[in-house]
Amino acid sequence: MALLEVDDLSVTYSPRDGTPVRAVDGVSFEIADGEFVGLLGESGSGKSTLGNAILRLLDKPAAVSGGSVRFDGVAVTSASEEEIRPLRWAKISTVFQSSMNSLNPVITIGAQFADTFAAHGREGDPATLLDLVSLDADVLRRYPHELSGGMKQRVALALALALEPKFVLLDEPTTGLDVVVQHNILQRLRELQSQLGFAVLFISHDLGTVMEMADRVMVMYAGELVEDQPARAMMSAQLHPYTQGLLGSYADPRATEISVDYIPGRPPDLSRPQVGCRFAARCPVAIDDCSTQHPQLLPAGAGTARCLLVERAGLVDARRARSFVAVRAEAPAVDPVLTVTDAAKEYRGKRAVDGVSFELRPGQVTALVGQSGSGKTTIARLVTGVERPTSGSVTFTGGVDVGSLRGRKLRAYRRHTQLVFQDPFAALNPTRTPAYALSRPLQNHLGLSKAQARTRAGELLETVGLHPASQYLDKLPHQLSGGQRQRVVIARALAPEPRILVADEPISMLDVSIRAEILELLDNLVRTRQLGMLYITHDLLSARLLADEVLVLNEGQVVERGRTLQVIQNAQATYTQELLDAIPNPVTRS
Amino acid sequence: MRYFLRRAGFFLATLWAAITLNFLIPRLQPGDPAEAIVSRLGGQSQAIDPAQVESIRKMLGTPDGNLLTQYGDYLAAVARGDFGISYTYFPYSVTHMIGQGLPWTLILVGVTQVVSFVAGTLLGAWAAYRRNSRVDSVITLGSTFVGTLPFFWLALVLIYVFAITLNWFPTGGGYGGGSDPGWNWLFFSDAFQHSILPAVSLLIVGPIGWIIGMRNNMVQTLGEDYARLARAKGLPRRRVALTYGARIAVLPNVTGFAIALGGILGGTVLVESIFNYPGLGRMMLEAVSNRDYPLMQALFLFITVGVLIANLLADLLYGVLDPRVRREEAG
Amino acid sequence: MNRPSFLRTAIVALATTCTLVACTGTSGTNGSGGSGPAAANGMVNFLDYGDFGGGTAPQANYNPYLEATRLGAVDYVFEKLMLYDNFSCTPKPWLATEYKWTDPKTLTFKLRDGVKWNDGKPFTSKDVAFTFDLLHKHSALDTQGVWRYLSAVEATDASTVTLKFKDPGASTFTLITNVYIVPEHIWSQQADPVKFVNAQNPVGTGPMKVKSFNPQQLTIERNPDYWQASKVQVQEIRFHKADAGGAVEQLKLSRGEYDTNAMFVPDIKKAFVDRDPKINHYWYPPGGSISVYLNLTKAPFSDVEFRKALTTAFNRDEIVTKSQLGYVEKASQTGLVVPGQEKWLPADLQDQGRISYDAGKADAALTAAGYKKDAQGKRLGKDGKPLKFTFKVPGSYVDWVSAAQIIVKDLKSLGFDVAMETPNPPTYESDRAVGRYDLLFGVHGGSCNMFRNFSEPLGSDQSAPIGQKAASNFVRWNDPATDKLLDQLRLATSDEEQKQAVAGLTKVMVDQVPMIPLWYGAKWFQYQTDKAVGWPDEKNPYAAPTDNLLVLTNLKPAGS
Amino acid sequence: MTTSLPIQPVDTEQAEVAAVEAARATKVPGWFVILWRNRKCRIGLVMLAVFVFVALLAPVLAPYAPRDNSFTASVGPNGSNWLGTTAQGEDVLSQLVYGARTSLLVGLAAGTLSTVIGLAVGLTAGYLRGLVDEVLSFFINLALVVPVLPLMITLAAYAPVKGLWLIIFVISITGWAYGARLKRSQIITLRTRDYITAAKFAGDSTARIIVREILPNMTSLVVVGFMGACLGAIGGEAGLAFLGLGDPTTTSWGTMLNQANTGGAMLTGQWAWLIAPGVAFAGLMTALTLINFGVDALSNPHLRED
Repeated sequence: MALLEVDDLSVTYSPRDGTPVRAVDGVSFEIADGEFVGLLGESGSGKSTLGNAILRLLDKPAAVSGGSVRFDGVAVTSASEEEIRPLRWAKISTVFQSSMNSLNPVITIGAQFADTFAAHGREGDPATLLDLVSLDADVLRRYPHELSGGMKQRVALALALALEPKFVLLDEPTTGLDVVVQHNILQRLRELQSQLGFAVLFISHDLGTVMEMADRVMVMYAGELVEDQPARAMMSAQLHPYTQGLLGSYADPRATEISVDYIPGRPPDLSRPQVGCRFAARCPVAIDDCSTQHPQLLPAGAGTARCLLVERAGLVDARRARSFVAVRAEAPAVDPVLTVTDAAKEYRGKRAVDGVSFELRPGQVTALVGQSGSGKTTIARLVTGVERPTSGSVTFTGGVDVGSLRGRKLRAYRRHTQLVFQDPFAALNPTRTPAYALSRPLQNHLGLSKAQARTRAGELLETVGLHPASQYLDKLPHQLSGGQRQRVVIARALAPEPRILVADEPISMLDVSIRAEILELLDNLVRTRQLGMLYITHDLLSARLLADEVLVLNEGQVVERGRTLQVIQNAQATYTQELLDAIPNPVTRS
Repeated sequence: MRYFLRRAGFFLATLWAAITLNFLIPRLQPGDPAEAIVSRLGGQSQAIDPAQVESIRKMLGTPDGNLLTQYGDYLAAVARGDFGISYTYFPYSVTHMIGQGLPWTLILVGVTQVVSFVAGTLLGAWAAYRRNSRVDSVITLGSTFVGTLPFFWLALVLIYVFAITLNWFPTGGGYGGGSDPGWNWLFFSDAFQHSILPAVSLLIVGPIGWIIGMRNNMVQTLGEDYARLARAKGLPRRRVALTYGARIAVLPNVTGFAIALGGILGGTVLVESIFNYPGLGRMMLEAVSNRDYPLMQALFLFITVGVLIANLLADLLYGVLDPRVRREEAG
Repeated sequence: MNRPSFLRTAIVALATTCTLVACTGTSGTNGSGGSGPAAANGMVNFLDYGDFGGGTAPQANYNPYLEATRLGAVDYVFEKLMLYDNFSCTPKPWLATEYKWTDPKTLTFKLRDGVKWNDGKPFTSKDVAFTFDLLHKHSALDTQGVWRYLSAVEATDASTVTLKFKDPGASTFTLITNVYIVPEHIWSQQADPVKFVNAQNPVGTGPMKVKSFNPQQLTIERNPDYWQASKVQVQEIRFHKADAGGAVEQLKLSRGEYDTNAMFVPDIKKAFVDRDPKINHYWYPPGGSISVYLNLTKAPFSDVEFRKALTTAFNRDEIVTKSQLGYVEKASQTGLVVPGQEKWLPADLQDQGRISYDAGKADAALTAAGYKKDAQGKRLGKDGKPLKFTFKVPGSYVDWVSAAQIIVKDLKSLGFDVAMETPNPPTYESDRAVGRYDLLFGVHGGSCNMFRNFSEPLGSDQSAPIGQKAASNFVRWNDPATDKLLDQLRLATSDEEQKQAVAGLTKVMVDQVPMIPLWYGAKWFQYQTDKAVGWPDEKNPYAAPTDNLLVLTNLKPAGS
Repeated sequence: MTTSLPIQPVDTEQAEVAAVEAARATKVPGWFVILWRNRKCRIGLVMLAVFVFVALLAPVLAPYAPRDNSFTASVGPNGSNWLGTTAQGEDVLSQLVYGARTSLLVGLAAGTLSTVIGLAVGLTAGYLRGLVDEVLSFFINLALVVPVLPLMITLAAYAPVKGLWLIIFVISITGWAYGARLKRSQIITLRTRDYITAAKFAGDSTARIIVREILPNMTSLVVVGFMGACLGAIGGEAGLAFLGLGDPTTTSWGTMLNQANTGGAMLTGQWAWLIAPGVAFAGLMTALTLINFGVDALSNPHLRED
């Protein structure tokens, strides 16, 4: 008997005034004692719902609509709350996705340990537990808001281990943390797991991390498990085309020539009845049967897979179906469109940016790489004229001192400097259509009439790959997928025909499977339209893919700069090294 | 530190604004208090006797100097705690009169509001704890309906039913004429009996706001990750509801209480005037209608300062209850 | 805890309280027991009176000169030299047994023998002289303004007081006699008599003494040493705090919790009399005249023909029955309160000067005076423009508002474009005083002092230019002939002279219409006859209801 | 300085989206469609519609003019005066019907006025920040701590004219602060949104940004604020009128209660005169509160029924 047995589990959301959505559909799997299992899926794939069902934490309107969960012999789905309670935390604990909010804000960390022990009539030493996650015992006296995000997450982890559970469910435990911190915590987790021997279900959208951490990986797509294999086996041979696509989005940035895959399209709408393979619409190798026959999860390779082609042929190869190949020829020496010279910016006596110099050249991408707080965003504000440098200068082509621009001149300058934002959900006004969003810069900066602007907006949408444009012009943002929204954002940035594009983490909020697609689009636009682009990221891989030149920033200072490949292959600064190490790399892991 | 300086600054600025407003109101008014007193004495149907007006004008005295000197004098007097002599109760001082009304209001309002707050918060917490159950709907819908009843009308109906028709309780007043105010049992039981109807009318409507507020807050906190985690931790449901739901959800209610105090004190004007309750609210209404400026000014100031102090206390209490002492303005 | 059970518990708890402590509501102080215990000494044991003044939170204050804040007991504790029956306006000897004008400027009072202050000390002429001197020194206490006319007051001997006047003083007699006399041996000790509240056992000559006080109840008891103690057959009077009328007070009245009260009661017959017609009674004698004041400085109101035409334009009967609930009488155009003051009326006056409603007559008179109607029925001024004006009425005086609505309706039917404005009372009073109005209500007359009755609304010295505050001549009647008549009245030394002057003034009122009296304000008065009888009423109007001592000395136990 | 208010800026964008979407399908305002879908809210809307209907058609529905005092005074319910008459001989039912006009007018006018003031102050303070914000916030906080009813009483008692518009004015200038505060905090969260930055980069003016980008995302807050202000205004009018500070020439439920109280309704046992205005008032308030439930749920997803 396995520790955790999930059998044909379905979870349905039935909102009072809406169509029910089957978020988890007939999922079955087992986890054995001490096993470290990864659960991989994009947003909306049902992975967190599955986690909540296992923990029996589903809240209305979600409810288990079929199947069962057994943990350590207890039928979790049908037992009463009182029967479950002894199980909770003593045997099955969890770390939630958002560490920011999973600790009670009004009682001390110590008290949160204490009530955990008290609830189960146990005693324990919280200090030792904190020590496990490399935290000082004085944290116990502190309140959650006094801790950093990383510390909170460590506390949450220590808390999860407090009663020496047999099983820990980790739901995106490090999302939102800085890469280096993320990396450290996961390392620690892995060590603890092998040391203490608890079983783990690790839920994540980040395939790299999952592959690196887990013994076995399950892949979820549109509410179903589509593949379940030991990590090692999966690494060498992914069964499902979806998994192949996901894995393809990773590469070693140190390679001289790299390419990453993407999977165009978006997951199906689960509020409608599903026929055939749910991935068929996005599958590069789908055959006719795929859209009519619903595949079963059948043994294949070293595990199981849900694919007709695998079923029939044993293996498919969907890799490199769609990929973005970064070929960085030596960039031509052209005059810079913007020059930043020894710029510094102070806030309340603290230097956010210190002595930074770089140029933006037409048709080329300059990447700023660093963690949050490294000063990347401040530099973006200097470049866009939102802030004026404390010392040094930002000069636009023709000798315009960007820092001194105000009013109409600043507006005129902004025509040439446009932004692509990080969060495509926040970057578009939820009440305004793409047609409106795009027509504003066209009317303001280019002086087009309303009708002209609309035509032009359509052309721009086509340019960013939203085809046919008429389908998108009058939609509201929430009717678009994340990738589509980001395309609209890019189209809006292109509208006034700028010289400079500042892209602040434009792909970090997108699903892994489509990131490369957006990168490819940006790459194309920069080269064909001869834009000077400032690409801001924490992710060296994407910088490697897109940028000609890279500046690594740490605490406001440039610690390393140069041609992208050179910097990456030949990292000198320890900080760059750390960033490189933090990249989960399932491909190169041996 | 900065936070406290800001609070103190706001306190002083508001105080100053209230005092200045107080100073200006009577001076912007038409009419003469002496005439108002005489016409009130005689009623609307009696000719005003100019001689009487003159003598009362002399009795009340007129302020000296120009507006600025008067303002200075006023500020100085307020600083000394000298609010002058009431027109309505000449020659008794305003301070004396406030001393007369204060205990009544303090006890009636204090007790009913604390009870309302506690009861409302408990009921709201209960409704949230049993969300979407029958208890929840009874509490929410019931309080919605009761909350819409005009409070003064409710008081009238109470008088009509319990005092007039059933004759169970006195129709109004703070105590009967037969008992002498003092530390004796007869007086207390008499005063208690007189306070029942006003208290009930305050208690019927009083908890509503807290019920709704608490329920909504707690529904929200119970949906937060920390509450879910507490459930996952296997904490008993009640404990989750208390420490992780109610404990946090009650915080906005605490400050809400302080904010609401201004409105509550205002509401006592209504209840006290309906029940002829000898408190500050009725005195306020009387001072306003009699153009008893010294008394009115002092009461207005008194109530404002009371609300300000309550706010200050609530802030301090909030600091104790909520460790997330917000360092900067949260908006 | 759920609501229903909470409520139930509360009600049970309350009900219990009710049985433990006698419920005030039920323990009505009246019941039927009035005559029972009273019979012992042949007196009324106690009477329950209404409010005793002093605001909603009354404080002990028996300084008779602080009219705004003193408590109702002072009227029973302190006495005056003469008491006026304010209904028929006849003086009755009181602390003084007789008075004499030795010359037009000298008045002597012969004081009653054997009067004692209620602390046992004798009452002498020195107390009277002291009292007048006190008012002289502290003008804030001189509520009658007697020192406008007096030049000196002396105690000529132990029982005689002589008052000297600046001018012939007959017209001020009501003021002089209206001064409360206070004991020198108490009041001379006071550093500041203006702030003297006299809270502990106030010493006076009156029939009652203060027994106990709390803000809810003021009790006064019979003074056995009173100089006419035999006439006081009420052992105790209990005043009960009542706040500005209100439904609850009306209810208490209708339940018989008051032996007498003075308040407005809507539908008095149904609410009070019908509950027990044998013992429940009311009498609302008329007070001052409530008139339409016209701004005489403006056309067309400055035109006497216009004003005369308007006298028949208002439906006074409708006002009396509708807005005044039939409690009042319509007023005489003379400015006198009839029938109480009918002895002052000139003989040739029709219906004592009461004018009937006759819209047709008003219409004809207006047209005749040059105010024609145009084709649309709009009344035009002499300049041919439509007449348009406002009628102001204090918004919170509900009955006045309702009367104003009738007036506006009547005026509109005559073709005037009239709009009603409802400012608040202080604004109203201020607008009236400075002359910022077209039409509005004013109150005048009603006192026993004929000089006041006419000089205040009509004397040119009481007027002021528009924009400045007039003392009481708000219509701004400025007529030398009137002033002469007023002077004549002021300086008159004989009744006959006074009557002549008043007759002249009533003629001014009737012929020149400086204002248009509509109705007499009522003096509210309700009483019960189960415990005591002898209250003044329509059949026996021996005093106005407000003449407290006259009423008290007339009360006898019921059934005696 | 604003630490103490229990106001959490709720992200209403989600609601706005639903509203915009709903509007596109039906050509009625989106927020209305959303409200209509909520059951409680629908009941409230229907009730409100009844009151509006009665108010609009008052001259048709009322048997007599509200101030027609040609009836026997102070009688209980009977065949010709269904709810009896007042002490002045007016028909209670007719007054009740006309009273709906006053209450709705006050609610609408004072609600609108205080919403507008609150919106103007809140938006200015929140969008401009800095010194302007400090000053405006001070006034907001001041207006919040000043005891409202005493202030209203003072203002209403001492204003040179009496009348409905005075009451509306008094209620508005004493009741805008809470809404202003909510709006201020909402705009503070909205103004840093990326799409606002994008609008700036698209060359839009500040005014246009506030009106076209920010306001549409605040409609539900504005509607909530408006409903709250209406509730407060109607209650305030009734309270003031009850205290006798209203305009006795206008017929409102508050003045009816005041006149019933002073006119001896309890004394003569005219329960209908006393009860009817209160019940009508409670009905209107219930309608508005039910609608508010829907609006609240609209802007606070946690409160949605599920």
